[in-house]
Amino acid sequence: MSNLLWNIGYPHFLVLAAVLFLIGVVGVLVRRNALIILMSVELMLNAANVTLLAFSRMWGDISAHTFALIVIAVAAAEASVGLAIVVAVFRGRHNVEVDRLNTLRH
Amino acid sequence: MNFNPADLGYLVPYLILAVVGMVLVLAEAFYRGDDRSGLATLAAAGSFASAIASAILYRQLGDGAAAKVSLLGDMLVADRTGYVLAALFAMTTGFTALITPAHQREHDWQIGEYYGVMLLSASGMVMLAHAANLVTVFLGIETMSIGVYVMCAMRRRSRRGNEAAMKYFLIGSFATGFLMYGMALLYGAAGTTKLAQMAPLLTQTNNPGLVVAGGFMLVIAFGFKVAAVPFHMWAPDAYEGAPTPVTAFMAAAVKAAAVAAMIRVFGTALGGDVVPQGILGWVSPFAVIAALTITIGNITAVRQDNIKRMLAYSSVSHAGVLLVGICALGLGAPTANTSLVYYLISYSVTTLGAFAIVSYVGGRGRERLLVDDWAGLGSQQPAVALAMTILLLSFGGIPPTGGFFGKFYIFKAAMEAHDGQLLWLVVIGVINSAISIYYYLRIVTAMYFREATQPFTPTRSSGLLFVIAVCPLLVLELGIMPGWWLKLVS
Amino acid sequence: MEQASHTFLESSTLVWIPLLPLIGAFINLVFGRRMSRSAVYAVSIGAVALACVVAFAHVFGPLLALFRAEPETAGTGFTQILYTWIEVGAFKSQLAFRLDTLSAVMIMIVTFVGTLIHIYSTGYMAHDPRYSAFFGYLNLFTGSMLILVLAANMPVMFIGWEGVGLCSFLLIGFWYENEAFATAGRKAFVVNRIGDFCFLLGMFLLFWATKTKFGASPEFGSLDFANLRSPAVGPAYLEAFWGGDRLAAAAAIFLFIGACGKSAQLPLFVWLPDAMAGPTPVSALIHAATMVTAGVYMVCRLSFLFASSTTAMFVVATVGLLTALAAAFMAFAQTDLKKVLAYSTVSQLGFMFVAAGTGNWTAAIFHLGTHAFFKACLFLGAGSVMHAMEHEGSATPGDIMTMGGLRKRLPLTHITFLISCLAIAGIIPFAGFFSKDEILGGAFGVEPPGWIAWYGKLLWAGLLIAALGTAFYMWRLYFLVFAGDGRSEPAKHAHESPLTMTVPLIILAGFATVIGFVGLPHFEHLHLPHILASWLEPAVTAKWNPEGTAIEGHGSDLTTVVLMAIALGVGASGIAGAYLFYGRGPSKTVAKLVEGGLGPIYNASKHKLWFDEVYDAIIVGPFKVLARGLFEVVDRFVIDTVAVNGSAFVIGIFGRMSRWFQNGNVQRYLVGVVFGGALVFLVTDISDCRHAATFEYKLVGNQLELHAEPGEGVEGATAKIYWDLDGDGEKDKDPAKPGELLDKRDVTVSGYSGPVTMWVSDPITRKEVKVTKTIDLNVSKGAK
Amino acid sequence: MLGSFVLPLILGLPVLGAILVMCTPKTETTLHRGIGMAVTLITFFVSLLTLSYFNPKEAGFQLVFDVEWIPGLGAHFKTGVDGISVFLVILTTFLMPLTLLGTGKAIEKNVREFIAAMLVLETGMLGAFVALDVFLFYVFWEVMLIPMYLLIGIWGGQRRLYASIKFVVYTMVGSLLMLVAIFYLYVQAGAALGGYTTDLEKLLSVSLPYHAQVWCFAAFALAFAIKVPLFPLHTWLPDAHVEAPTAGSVILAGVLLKFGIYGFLRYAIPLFPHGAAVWGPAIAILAVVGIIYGALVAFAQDDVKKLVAYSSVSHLGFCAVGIFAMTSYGISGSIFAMLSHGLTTGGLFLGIGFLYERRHTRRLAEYGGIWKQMPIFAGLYLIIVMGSAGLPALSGFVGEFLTIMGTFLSGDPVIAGYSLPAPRLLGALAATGVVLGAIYLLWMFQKVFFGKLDKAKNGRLPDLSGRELATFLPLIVGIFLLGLFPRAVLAAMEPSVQKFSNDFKRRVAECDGPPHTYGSVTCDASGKVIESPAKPKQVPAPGRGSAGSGAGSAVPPAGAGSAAPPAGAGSAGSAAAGSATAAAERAGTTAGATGSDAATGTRRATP
Repeated sequence: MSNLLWNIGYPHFLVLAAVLFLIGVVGVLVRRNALIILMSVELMLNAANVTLLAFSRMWGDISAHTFALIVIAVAAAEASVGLAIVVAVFRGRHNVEVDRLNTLRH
Repeated sequence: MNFNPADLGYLVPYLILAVVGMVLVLAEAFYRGDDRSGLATLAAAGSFASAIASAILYRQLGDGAAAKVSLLGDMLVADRTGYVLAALFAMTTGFTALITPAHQREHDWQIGEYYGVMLLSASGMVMLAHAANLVTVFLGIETMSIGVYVMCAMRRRSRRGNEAAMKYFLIGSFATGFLMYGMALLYGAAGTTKLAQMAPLLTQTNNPGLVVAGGFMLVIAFGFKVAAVPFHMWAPDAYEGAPTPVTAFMAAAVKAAAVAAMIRVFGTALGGDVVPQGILGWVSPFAVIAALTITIGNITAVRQDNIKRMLAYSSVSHAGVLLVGICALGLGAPTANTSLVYYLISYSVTTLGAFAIVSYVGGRGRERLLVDDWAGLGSQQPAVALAMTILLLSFGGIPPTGGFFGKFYIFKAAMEAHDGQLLWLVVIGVINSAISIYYYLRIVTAMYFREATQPFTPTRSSGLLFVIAVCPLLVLELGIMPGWWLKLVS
Repeated sequence: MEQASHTFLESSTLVWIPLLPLIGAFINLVFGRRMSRSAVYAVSIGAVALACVVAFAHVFGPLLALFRAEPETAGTGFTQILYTWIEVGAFKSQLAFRLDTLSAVMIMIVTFVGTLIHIYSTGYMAHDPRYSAFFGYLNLFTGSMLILVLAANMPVMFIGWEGVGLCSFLLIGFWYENEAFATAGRKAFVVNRIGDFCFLLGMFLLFWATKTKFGASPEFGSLDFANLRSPAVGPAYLEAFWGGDRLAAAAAIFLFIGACGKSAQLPLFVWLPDAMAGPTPVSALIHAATMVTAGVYMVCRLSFLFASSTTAMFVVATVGLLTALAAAFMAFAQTDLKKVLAYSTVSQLGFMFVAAGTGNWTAAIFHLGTHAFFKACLFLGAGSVMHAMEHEGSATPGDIMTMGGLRKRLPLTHITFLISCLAIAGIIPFAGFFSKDEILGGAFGVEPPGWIAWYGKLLWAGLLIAALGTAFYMWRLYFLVFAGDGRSEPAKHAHESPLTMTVPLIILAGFATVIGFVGLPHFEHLHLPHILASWLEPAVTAKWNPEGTAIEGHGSDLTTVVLMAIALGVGASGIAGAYLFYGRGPSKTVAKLVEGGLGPIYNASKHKLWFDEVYDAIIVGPFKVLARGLFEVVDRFVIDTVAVNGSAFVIGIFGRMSRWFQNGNVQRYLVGVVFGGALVFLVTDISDCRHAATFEYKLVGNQLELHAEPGEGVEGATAKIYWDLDGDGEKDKDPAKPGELLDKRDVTVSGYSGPVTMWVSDPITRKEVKVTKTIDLNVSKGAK
Repeated sequence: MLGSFVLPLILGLPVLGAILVMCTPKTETTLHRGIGMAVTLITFFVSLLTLSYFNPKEAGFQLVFDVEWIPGLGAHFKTGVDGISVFLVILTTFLMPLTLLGTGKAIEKNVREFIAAMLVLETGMLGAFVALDVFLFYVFWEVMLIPMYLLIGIWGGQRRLYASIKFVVYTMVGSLLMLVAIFYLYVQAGAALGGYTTDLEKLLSVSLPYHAQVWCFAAFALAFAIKVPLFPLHTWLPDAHVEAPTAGSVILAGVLLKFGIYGFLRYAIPLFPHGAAVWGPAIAILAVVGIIYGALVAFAQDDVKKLVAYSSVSHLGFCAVGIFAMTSYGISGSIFAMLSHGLTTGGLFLGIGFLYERRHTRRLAEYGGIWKQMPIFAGLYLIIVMGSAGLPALSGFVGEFLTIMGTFLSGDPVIAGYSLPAPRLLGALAATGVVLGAIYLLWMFQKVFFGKLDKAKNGRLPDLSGRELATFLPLIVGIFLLGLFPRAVLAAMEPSVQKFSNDFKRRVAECDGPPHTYGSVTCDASGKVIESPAKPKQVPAPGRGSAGSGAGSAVPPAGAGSAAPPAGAGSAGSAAAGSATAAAERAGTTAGATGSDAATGTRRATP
């Protein structure tokens, strides 16, 4: 038991990442506010980053670090675009509740 | 991985698109007035230039499918498939650039960045075509997608456009999460991100759970990108809400690029041609997804009255057919790769033409998106109606069109797949084409068999008419003389 | 075959006999509407008359000579082969005509009577605008009839067989504006078709039985009468077919049903009475003299076949008897002139079939001939009467109740009619006497093998009753029409018909008087010549079957005389009875009887035993209902509504369902994604994709059973599985298919231990997986 | 040789004509009609060349034209004719100009498109008849579909939308499953021949596994059965016929329906003989049902066109049953019946068209007494009706006679143990079609032409015009010629028909029954196989799972290892193939299944 708690190893990072990812997914699924959903998406991406880094450490392979950096950059770009869209939507209808966006259907 | 400047020579198509794209974005800043057709011309010129560059490089590559050059330390690879697809994406972009100005003019959303963004996202596609590493796959997909999100939202005043962009963006980024996590897991299992080296490592991995989970994630992620059931629901909304040229771009180019990425990832990294009989376990789920996609796509399309939505669902079902090809690839069918590329070509051409005609038929103030709005087109615009008929027949897979031969070739590949396991999939596929005939013919029926309620006021523009003229002819050529196209990649 | 080969005599002109009338028909039908009456008459009569001349020339020229020279050869006579009509595989049918003694009789009757009736028609149709069509049809009919009788094989006969059916359809419905007439024509054709259907089956049976019997390509082709008759084929008829009975029985009975259709026998006679809707000359020519006798002719033509099965003969005779009786009974209560004659025709045809059924071919043809004359005469007489009545404006020219006393008004018609009545009643010395008497005598004496001994006598008795009936109703007719005084204005002022009509009457009456002498009765002691019998002898068989006993129908002289006397007496008493009741117009007594107990019987006779009603109830009605029902239920409902539109509907349902998911809420999409994705992975069995090729083995005794597990559901089929079962590292050969490798899922080796190698190779992807396991029997006992 | 270019020529001419027509201005309707007539006539006369080059003594394909089309696929543009198809080609080219002539000015709107559609249709039909490459055939097969769909949909009647869609979807469902079978065959053949090809003659040399044949045949049969149409799949036909314009109906009945039968003859049966042997009886029974059913339902119609449409169901039933009788009479007969049906039914529809142009109704009740008004028409129509009803000396009779006879004699002589069940009974039932045909046809004739001329509108009908006469006469001449001199045609098709049935016989005999059927193996001490007697079949048919036990029970005791078990009635591999008697062949299906998992390689236990 104590072993498991105190000898921090790759499994811990992986589990953490998995938990983060799940939180992200659930967030996206249940929250109505577009901004929060955006944050949850970021959470998912970062979970991926953590996993990457953990594994890159495990394999002793540096390339994954660059991968993680690239992901962070891309995530930033994505977020900015996302915010822009949110703004545009807000202009149109003065709220960003995604479940109200249902004029396009069937 | 040391940097070798010579490699850039192989990436000219990519560079052209990227540079021209940036130039366009800058140019917009110095642009006065409403008319953006100048930018459109430049964009088209850039894309065609890139396509030509791909063609030239393709020739230099020397013959033999084996011809492969790995670039930038296995980040990218220059091979026949890559260049053919790169050329296809560039052409698609060019055509989209040609059909856009008219639409912008009629529905006044003349925005110059549009072209720049389009070319940049096209550069992402070209990157996917050449991708040889999980990193480049990810980068490519993101470059492409972000661009398309923007294009989707370009028509600021249209609420539907914004909503479409929002949905597309949310789901797309959600998918990105899965994609990234899946890649991470695969990396964990293989210890490398180089596609070419992953497969053997993955088969010998001592924790296959990672492989399966990673595969699962990737299947979902790519399922999103190609709009496969049950990950397809965003597609109809996004397609309907987005401006028609953007829809064309999404349906034709983006989907094709996603499939290109799948060819790379699943074909190379996850077995395909390396590991016999796709024992990495992603084929069976894909087979099921393919079956669902074809069927539900068609069945839903039957009940659509909005042509853009109908075409959206039909493109969903076509994604299913493409997935059949991917499964065949996974089960080591020799001709799967060729068939996929051919199908992409004919599918993109057909889709572009169809949406071009949709934006042609709808004039200022009235978009004419309902099937009933098309009644009597046959008598008032016989040429356009004929073109549309040819394209619809190609969609429905009736000879002598590219659509028919594409289906034929994909299904043939599926029959070759290990030990005819995909027979059931083929049966489902062809039964569905029978269903699809029904709703495609609904449009033909409306155009020819019914009388017009009021005269058409179509959107006239030389670029648009050019695309409308070229696509059907190309489709027929593809159908009657497919030999040349097949030789391209085989 | 041999027989056929050496008696094959060519004739190059036979074809003209049927061809001439056909040409006439062509001219009249195509150009007739632009030709004058006289031209049309000239063409049609000329065509038939010319055919008549050619026919007689053939008969009394070469055929007679041949007959004199070598009689038995005249049985196959002269043949003209025009060309091969149909030839597929073993089946070969030539368009060939044959003139032998039997067909000779027929063509003479057809052309001669035909000519007379054509002439008569010129008078009768003098006022009809569509004369050209009428004469065209008449010619067409004559031509088809001649094809029928001259045909050398059954398919060609079938051409004529159906051709005359078509003509009778056209001629009965000649006045098509009357819906009833048109329907009568259609009825005639359809009922005939039912017969033809059986005729076809009969043909097929015959071909089936005989196609292997004569050589590779028979000289005359399949189904040629000469070939069918050749001794080589005989045994085929005797082969057991149904319930041990002979194939001949099946074929003959089917063909006989065909004959029933054509010759209006039970149960297919119903069309003939309605056929009287046609113009009277048509009734005379087609529905009395020639066409209806085609059945009898066909039976005699195939005498060798019918004679091969006494069962078939039994059927023929019995049906004939029943028809004779029933028709005679139905004729009693008829009040329409032509209807009475129609039923008497049916009845007389019954006589002929009894003759044929008792192997008395000569008598059948004999009666056919005499009947042709006197019945044609009767019909034409009737026509003349009705013509007269109509001329005086009678609404119902055929109703005998409105006639009477016409003997003074129409003397010529009366005389001829009288003669014919005597003939049909069988009064010596008129034609009917001899022929009918011969039929009776033959029936009395005949004892075919396999018949009940007294059945011939029974037939005889039955026929006597029929004969009695015949005499009675014919003379009832005669008295009602000619005797007494006119019962209506038209009858009082009727005038004799023109010469064109009366002259044929006279000629026919003349023949009705004398023609009987061609067949004088057979006596052992004084030898009267029976010209017809000796003439026909080579054409018809005289044995019960190819190697059977001779057909013997003649009793002793005494019997013959007694029988004659009885027949005569019966005829006379019939006439007497008729006089008793109807001597002075319609009979009060009959009326009383009908009022009294005999009502039902009278009605039964009047409504021809309700045959039509019954058929309507059990066949026609149900047929219509069935047709309608099938269309509405099966086509409209089951197939279209349920199956076709149903599947479309189901697809629509699915469409609705997916629309429910697609409600625009992006998060519902995402939920759908997650759960959908999970579901996909649950339904797909991933492990299956992960298991590679291997094989199991287990031991039974020292049998090592190997079973391949190729993986990836290779159960499918194509993967090849090779084995190395002797440890030489080579793929073993398959002993079953020399040169090929042993390719099996399951193999059993007895007591082998060592390395076993399995290769799974996919012929399409050309990938091969090799699995090797080393098995030590001692260690791995029971291992799995 | 020169003749080989005739077929591509007659394929090309109509298309060129269509392009030419589309290039002319829209208003020049007379010009369009003229071009249409000219092109079809030229095509007809050119097609007559095929007859002159055709050698009736030769059984195989003639006038073969072969160029590589899609190298990647092994698809060729290969055309040729044999005795079976050559007359169908002539029939097509013969009917085309008559149809256009008969249509005359009945089509007012979009004449240009109409002519173009007809010409494309002609190319499609001819192509499907002469294609000797499965892929090419499928392409033409589908190409036929669209012009016909447009013909019905654009120039059709009231419910044309429903009818046209129904026509297309019905046909597509069938033909797509056929496509799957083509894939399967193509891939399997590619593996077997070591190279992909869609060349029919090459494919014919491949013998698929037993079950594969059964399924592939089923797939092909569905497509063709819908086209024929066989009994439960026929409901598209009446709708299509009723709604189609006269020209459409004539071509539909005259030519298109023939593709069902032709497909069976050219593709389904030769490619999958075992499938044919398995499904044949069922199809034949359906065909007989169709004969009777079609006739009955035709009698129930009050619409003339519908009546004739159902009569087609009945007549094509004769063709189908004739083929699956697998006797030379039946096969020749059904080909002949197709030709005759093309003429007679084409004529019937043309006549209805003439009436319709005058009265604009097809309801029987609206007519009556027409004979008085149009005697010439009535007379000629009667000839056609009689030809259709199978009056001897007219064309209809020969076909019906031979097909029924073929059915009647099915299995005598036994072809590869194939025979219809109760052939006599089936023959008799089929023959009832003769009676029923007379009933509904004469009923129709009476309703239209006989009776009083009591409808006022019918009082003023003009008789046939010269044009209409010119349309009818060739048909009637053809009906008479076929009826009087059928041998010319029959003799020319005889060799091909013989070849057809011989191939069927041979290939059914040579195939070794169901897959995984193994003889038992007996080896000597050195492990060499010395002999392979067949193994008696007492093993029930278990799935693959219980294979081991099945094999175990089948193994002889070890002592008798070398002693070969007695050879039993084996579908065991090639053992059975030699003796192809009816019994053995039928047994082959079941016994094969039982044998399917029995394999014994016995060898002496090494001490």
